[in-house]
Amino acid sequence: MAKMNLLQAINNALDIAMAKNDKVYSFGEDTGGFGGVFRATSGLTEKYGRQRNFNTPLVEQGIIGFANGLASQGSYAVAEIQFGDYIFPAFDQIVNETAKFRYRSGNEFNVGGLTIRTPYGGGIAGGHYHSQSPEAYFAHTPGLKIVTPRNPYQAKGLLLSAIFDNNPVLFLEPKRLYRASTGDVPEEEYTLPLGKADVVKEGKDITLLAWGAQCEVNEKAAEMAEKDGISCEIIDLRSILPWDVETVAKSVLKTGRLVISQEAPLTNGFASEIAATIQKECFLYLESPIARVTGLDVPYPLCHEKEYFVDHLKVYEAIKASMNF
Amino acid sequence: MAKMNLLQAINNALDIAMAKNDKVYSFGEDTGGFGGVFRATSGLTEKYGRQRNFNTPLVEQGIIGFANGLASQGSYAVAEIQFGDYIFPAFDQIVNETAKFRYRSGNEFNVGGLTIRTPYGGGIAGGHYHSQSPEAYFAHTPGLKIVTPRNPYQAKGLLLSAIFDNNPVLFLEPKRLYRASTGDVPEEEYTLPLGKADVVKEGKDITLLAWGAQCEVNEKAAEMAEKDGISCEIIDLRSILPWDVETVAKSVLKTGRLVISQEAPLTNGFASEIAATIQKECFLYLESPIARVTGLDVPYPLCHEKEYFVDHLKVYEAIKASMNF
Amino acid sequence: MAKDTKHNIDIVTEASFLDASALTIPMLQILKEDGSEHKGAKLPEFDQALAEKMFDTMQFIRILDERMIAAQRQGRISFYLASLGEEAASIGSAAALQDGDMIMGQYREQGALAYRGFSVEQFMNQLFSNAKDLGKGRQMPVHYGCAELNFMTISSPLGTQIPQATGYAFGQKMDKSGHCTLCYFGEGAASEGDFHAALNMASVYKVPVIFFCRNNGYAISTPSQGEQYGGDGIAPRGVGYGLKTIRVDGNDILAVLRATQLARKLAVEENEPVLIEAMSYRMAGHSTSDDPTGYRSREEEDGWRKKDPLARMQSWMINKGWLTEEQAESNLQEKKAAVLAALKKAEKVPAPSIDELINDVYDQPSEQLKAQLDELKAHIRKYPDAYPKTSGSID
Amino acid sequence: MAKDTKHNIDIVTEASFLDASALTIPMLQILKEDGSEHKGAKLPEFDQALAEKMFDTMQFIRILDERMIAAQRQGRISFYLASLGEEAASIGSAAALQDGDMIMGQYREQGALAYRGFSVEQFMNQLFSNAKDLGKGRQMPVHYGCAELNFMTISSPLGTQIPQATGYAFGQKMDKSGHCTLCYFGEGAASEGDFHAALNMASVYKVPVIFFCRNNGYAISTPSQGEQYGGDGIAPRGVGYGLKTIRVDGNDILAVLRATQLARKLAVEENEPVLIEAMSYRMAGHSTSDDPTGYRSREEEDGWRKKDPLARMQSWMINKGWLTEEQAESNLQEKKAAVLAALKKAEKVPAPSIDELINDVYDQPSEQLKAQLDELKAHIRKYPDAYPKTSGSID
Ligand SMILES: Cc1ncc(C[n+]2csc(CCOP(=O)(O)OP(=O)(O)O)c2C)c(N)n1
Ligand SMILES: Cc1ncc(C[n+]2csc(CCOP(=O)(O)OP(=O)(O)O)c2C)c(N)n1
Ligand SMILES: [Mg+2]
Ligand SMILES: [Mg+2]
Repeated sequence: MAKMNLLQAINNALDIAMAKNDKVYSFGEDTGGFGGVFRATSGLTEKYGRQRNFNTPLVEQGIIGFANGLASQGSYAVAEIQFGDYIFPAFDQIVNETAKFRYRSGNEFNVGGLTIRTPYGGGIAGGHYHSQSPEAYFAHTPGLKIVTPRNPYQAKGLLLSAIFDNNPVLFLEPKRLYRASTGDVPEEEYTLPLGKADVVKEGKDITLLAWGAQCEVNEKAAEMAEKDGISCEIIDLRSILPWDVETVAKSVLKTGRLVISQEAPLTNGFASEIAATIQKECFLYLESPIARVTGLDVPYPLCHEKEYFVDHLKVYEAIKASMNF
Repeated sequence: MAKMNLLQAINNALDIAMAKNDKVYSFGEDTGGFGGVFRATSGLTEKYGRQRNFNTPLVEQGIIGFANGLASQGSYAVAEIQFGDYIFPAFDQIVNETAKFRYRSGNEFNVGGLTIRTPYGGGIAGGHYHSQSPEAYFAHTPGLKIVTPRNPYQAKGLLLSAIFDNNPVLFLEPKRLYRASTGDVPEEEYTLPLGKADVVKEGKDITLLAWGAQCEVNEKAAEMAEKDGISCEIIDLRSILPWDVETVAKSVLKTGRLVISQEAPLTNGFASEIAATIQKECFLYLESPIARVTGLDVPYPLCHEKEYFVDHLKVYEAIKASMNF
Repeated sequence: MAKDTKHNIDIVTEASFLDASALTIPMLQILKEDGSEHKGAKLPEFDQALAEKMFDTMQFIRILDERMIAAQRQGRISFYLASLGEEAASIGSAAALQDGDMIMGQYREQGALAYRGFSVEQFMNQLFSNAKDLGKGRQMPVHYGCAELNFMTISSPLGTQIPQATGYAFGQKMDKSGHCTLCYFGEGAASEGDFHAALNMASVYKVPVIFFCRNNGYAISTPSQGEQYGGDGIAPRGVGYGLKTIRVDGNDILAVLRATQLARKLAVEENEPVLIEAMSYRMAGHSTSDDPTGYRSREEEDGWRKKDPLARMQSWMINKGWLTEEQAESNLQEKKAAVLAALKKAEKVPAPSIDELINDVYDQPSEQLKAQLDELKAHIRKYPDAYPKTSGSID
Repeated sequence: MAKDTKHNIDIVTEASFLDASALTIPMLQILKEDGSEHKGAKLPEFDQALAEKMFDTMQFIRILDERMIAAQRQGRISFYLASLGEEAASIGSAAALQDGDMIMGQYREQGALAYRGFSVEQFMNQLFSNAKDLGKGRQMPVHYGCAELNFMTISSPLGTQIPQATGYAFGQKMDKSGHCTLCYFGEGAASEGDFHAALNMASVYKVPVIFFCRNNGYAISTPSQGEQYGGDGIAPRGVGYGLKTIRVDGNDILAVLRATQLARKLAVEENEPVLIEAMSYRMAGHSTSDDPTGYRSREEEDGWRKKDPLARMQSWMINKGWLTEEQAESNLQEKKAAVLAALKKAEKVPAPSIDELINDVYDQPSEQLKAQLDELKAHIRKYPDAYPKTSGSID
């Protein structure tokens, strides 16, 4: 065991993957010698050479186009998009190409070796273009897997799974956690399952669901609620696509109540999918409406970030509203 | 009144808009003299010249980038994307630029004069890349309006509203209806409201909701259901963003049941947003789970299109399941 | 002239603007329009067998295109797209490759695929979306692909394969495979942002890729000169990116073969990415959905008919004594018969099983997908008449 | 040499590949590094007032950058981005325009904005995201914009403004406005697909746009030569698109002014789009979040310090007798004081009202947005201490 922050855990996972298989390549804007603007890839060039960890020209559609081609050739392509907000120029390559590569070819070709890493989310005074949580934009796309970790331990295990998974994975890194705190992380290789949610804490009155950095917010809200005598079950969704309907439904069948907290704006966010599915799966067991605590339907703001942000107070209020419905 | 098919209605709306205001420009791939691959812009070059209705080079990100710039200059830019499936290279220009143009500048600048027209949807043996229904990919984006008509009359009135609305509008044209049938359309200018759903038929037992070409499917299913004595209220959502929560909620408060039919795949489609919102708004009035009848979570297929397709039989079955819950 | 040491650039003190005329790129031609060789022209490497294979493939494609356009008119297939007039470009370039080289196409390169060995049955199975289609009937006609033949499955969105080719070639270089990737695209697709990304990245990474632009004068109805681009076509862009660049007569199979042979050497032996611009003309409509009389003149088309690459090669073959008119004709008839027979066979093969609807979305279908399929099957069982293609074969 | 009549291209019979060396583009320089004029160089149009305004703006920007980097270090603002070393490029080009011309920037062109008349207070209000910021505090520092000054609001996603400039210029042409659009971007941003789209479309439509590439050698840590591109920079691409193209010394304000004056004529009078590549160097870190010692050498930076555009212009001004060392120094002190005073004032201005959170998403807030805001306000009222910036001013 070592103490690592989330960035170190990611760097460590990349290191292990590259050591293990010399067809693993890491690249993106400034990810070469410099190690990326957040330094997630630092040290990799020194260890594996400029051919395996390198800079790309400044063109996201090219990065993913190149990565698709490289993965289809049989390599493990680990592409970094510098900020989640800048993934959109690559949207066509991801949604029309990556996601459909295997299906359209009848499995003659695939890009299973592709992993797209990108920092995402707010809380760093980044305004519109350094704060977005883009998961919902991709979640409507069969063929992709989408994963996000809530802490360093999860980050390493999920990233190692993602890199060697035989499907393309969009790996979203909650950047406000990058250096926020450290956690225990085994030094050796280990993996965590994709497509499975993680029940962080059991409880019986209400289910709190989130992914990525919002898990922490839910935990804080739950602490407040527990003081009021409300027993919260906390679930980290971990995989957004495919998502673990079973674990969530099982929990809600037990608690009868669900609060989903999401950084992104309300409308057509991923919380909507969860609510739509769970109202069906648990219809007769729901004791109150499923609550979505989300960003407002505005571009991510700068000076009102604190107000916009889904914090523990907002989740706590939603818990109370749900209990008192 | 004239008889027009949906294409003619669109062509007519463009004609009226261009005659009315000489700062209206129409452009896209092959939309110039040739009039576009579906001929939606035919005759416009003859009438308004090559400067006002013209071909673009083959680059969707450029089309929308150009259109954003032209709209910000104070023109009405009406850009065609040849197929909805090819809108994704322009995703960044739409989601990061169009949608945030006014907000990020504090209203110093805006692209309110922009309208993006694109044919979408399946039923034409087009496979993965000539069949997609991309509305949900955009519906998570504050700042955009999204509109789709169900028939020629709606098409003309909504498009005229879209072009002159002071916000950017994504106007989705259900291409399988283009020449499917004709309807009565006034020859003169008229507009229909954006952001308002249309109650196509009143009923009391169950609410059927759709947009675009699926409205027809719902009507057919309703006919079957009525024979079983089930009274269906049929709503055409018309505007996907912002959407008319009030009208839908009012209907469901009355009927207690909601079936949403959607061409696109299930997961994180726009039906999810509607279900998530309505389960909250109408929680105590719902007599059965809100049903989403949608495409499967696979890329739009070719040889199994019929099976994949959300037809009246599937909707009819969903109605019965909801009634018998 | 002074030099700036930082940038290693010449310094001038008088402003002058360059434009397209600063760089004019000539076109390589070996065969004249009448099929005779330019005197002194340096020929590609070839022997009679290679020439015959190229010619044979050209004839096959001519027939295939003709028959399938007819089949589409008869309603037997939903869509078709011919390469009429451009056979030399795809076949001459494919003939310069090794079988282990990867080919990525746009959609009008059936010639390259046939040259690689895709059988007439395989063509038909794809065109009829039947159970034997390697692509499992999931894509529209002409979206061929075959891993065994190193021919990447075609994708409709234009330009996307270009940066993919750069990435694929990067992997080939890292693997020290001794192979390259050849990527076809039209002059229309060269307007896409992906084109720019691909060529620039290839130049930076020095990978063994050959970008092969078929400049056939049109993108559907949009003429290239002045409406697709304002400069001198696509080749000068290669110079801008620092790629090895050449322009060839796309209707001259020997010029195409020669340029691509040299390009392959540059790519594989020196890791030099290459751009080839092949000047040609799309003799047919864009596809069976198109009618070119709406946007171009009969005279224009007639002018190009004189440059027909098949006729040109045929004259050359006959001059060489490697072919007679009669042989050419009887070969054509044989091919016609073979195409027709394969067509009839393929249209009788049933559709792929409904189970294929959820396969290959992921390496394994997810639980949700299995549930969705089960629900669909139950529905089909309830309404078998509504889904005649699959209800009979449902398990 | 034979000519192909269809394509109007020269025909060659021997294959030869071109590469970057086929087109070498020199760099216009008028002022040598020591500030003296090249003999015989053709000068731009200017008078003493214009020269003084340019110099004044350069000094202002130098001070503003210096002070705001310090302010960021002190934690008074969250972020800053300097244009150190590139002042001549943005100011010299802006000085060639008319006030009615539109400017679209990337983010390192504060010089152009200051030249247009953006006041030190306006800069500060944006940098402090306060209630007086024209952008209503919604974007990160340095994302300036001002409709009155025809300076489009900066957007972080790189390259997006380039095709927008083409579109804007199209509108100017149609309106017969007599104006053009000048669009700045870095050599890194020129790798984006949007760049390709923009220049190609401008060439097709012949619109009055000037594409101004600041080639400052780096995109954050990525060096331009060999890692951003493999060819000879950005200018040769302009030739490929058929644009009027010129390369200038970006640290020589007279060369920049001259080239942009001529470009503006081409744009406005002949609807010729122009590409200018200004060669320069980013003397500072990319932004306050960056530390360039990690990726480049001290020596490299020192070499460029000798080419400082401000020092160069200052020598020239002194030679001309339009300035003395003492004046230069006292001007600097004045500017320092003004910047400091404005900074202190701006940081006391409160944040924009919480109501602004939902304004301008649409022309009018939707019903849903109003409901969301009401809910948020109710929440803030409940926990006023948690939202101190706004709870005091909530209605
Ligand atoms: C991204 C995208 N946009 C638009 C289309 C529609 N489309 C199909 S083919 C075509 C023209 C292509 O022209 P070109 O690249 O010159 O190839 P050619 O057909 O001439 O061989 C267009 C616009 C598409 N398939 N993909
Ligand atoms: C689409 C996009 N990708 C990545 C970034 C992150 N980013 C901000 S500035 C920058 C480097 C830009 O370099 P260049 O265009 O040369 O301009 P310079 O900073 O040198 O002035 C990068 C990668 C971004 N803002 N937008
Ligand atoms: Mg073409
Ligand atoms: Mg730069």
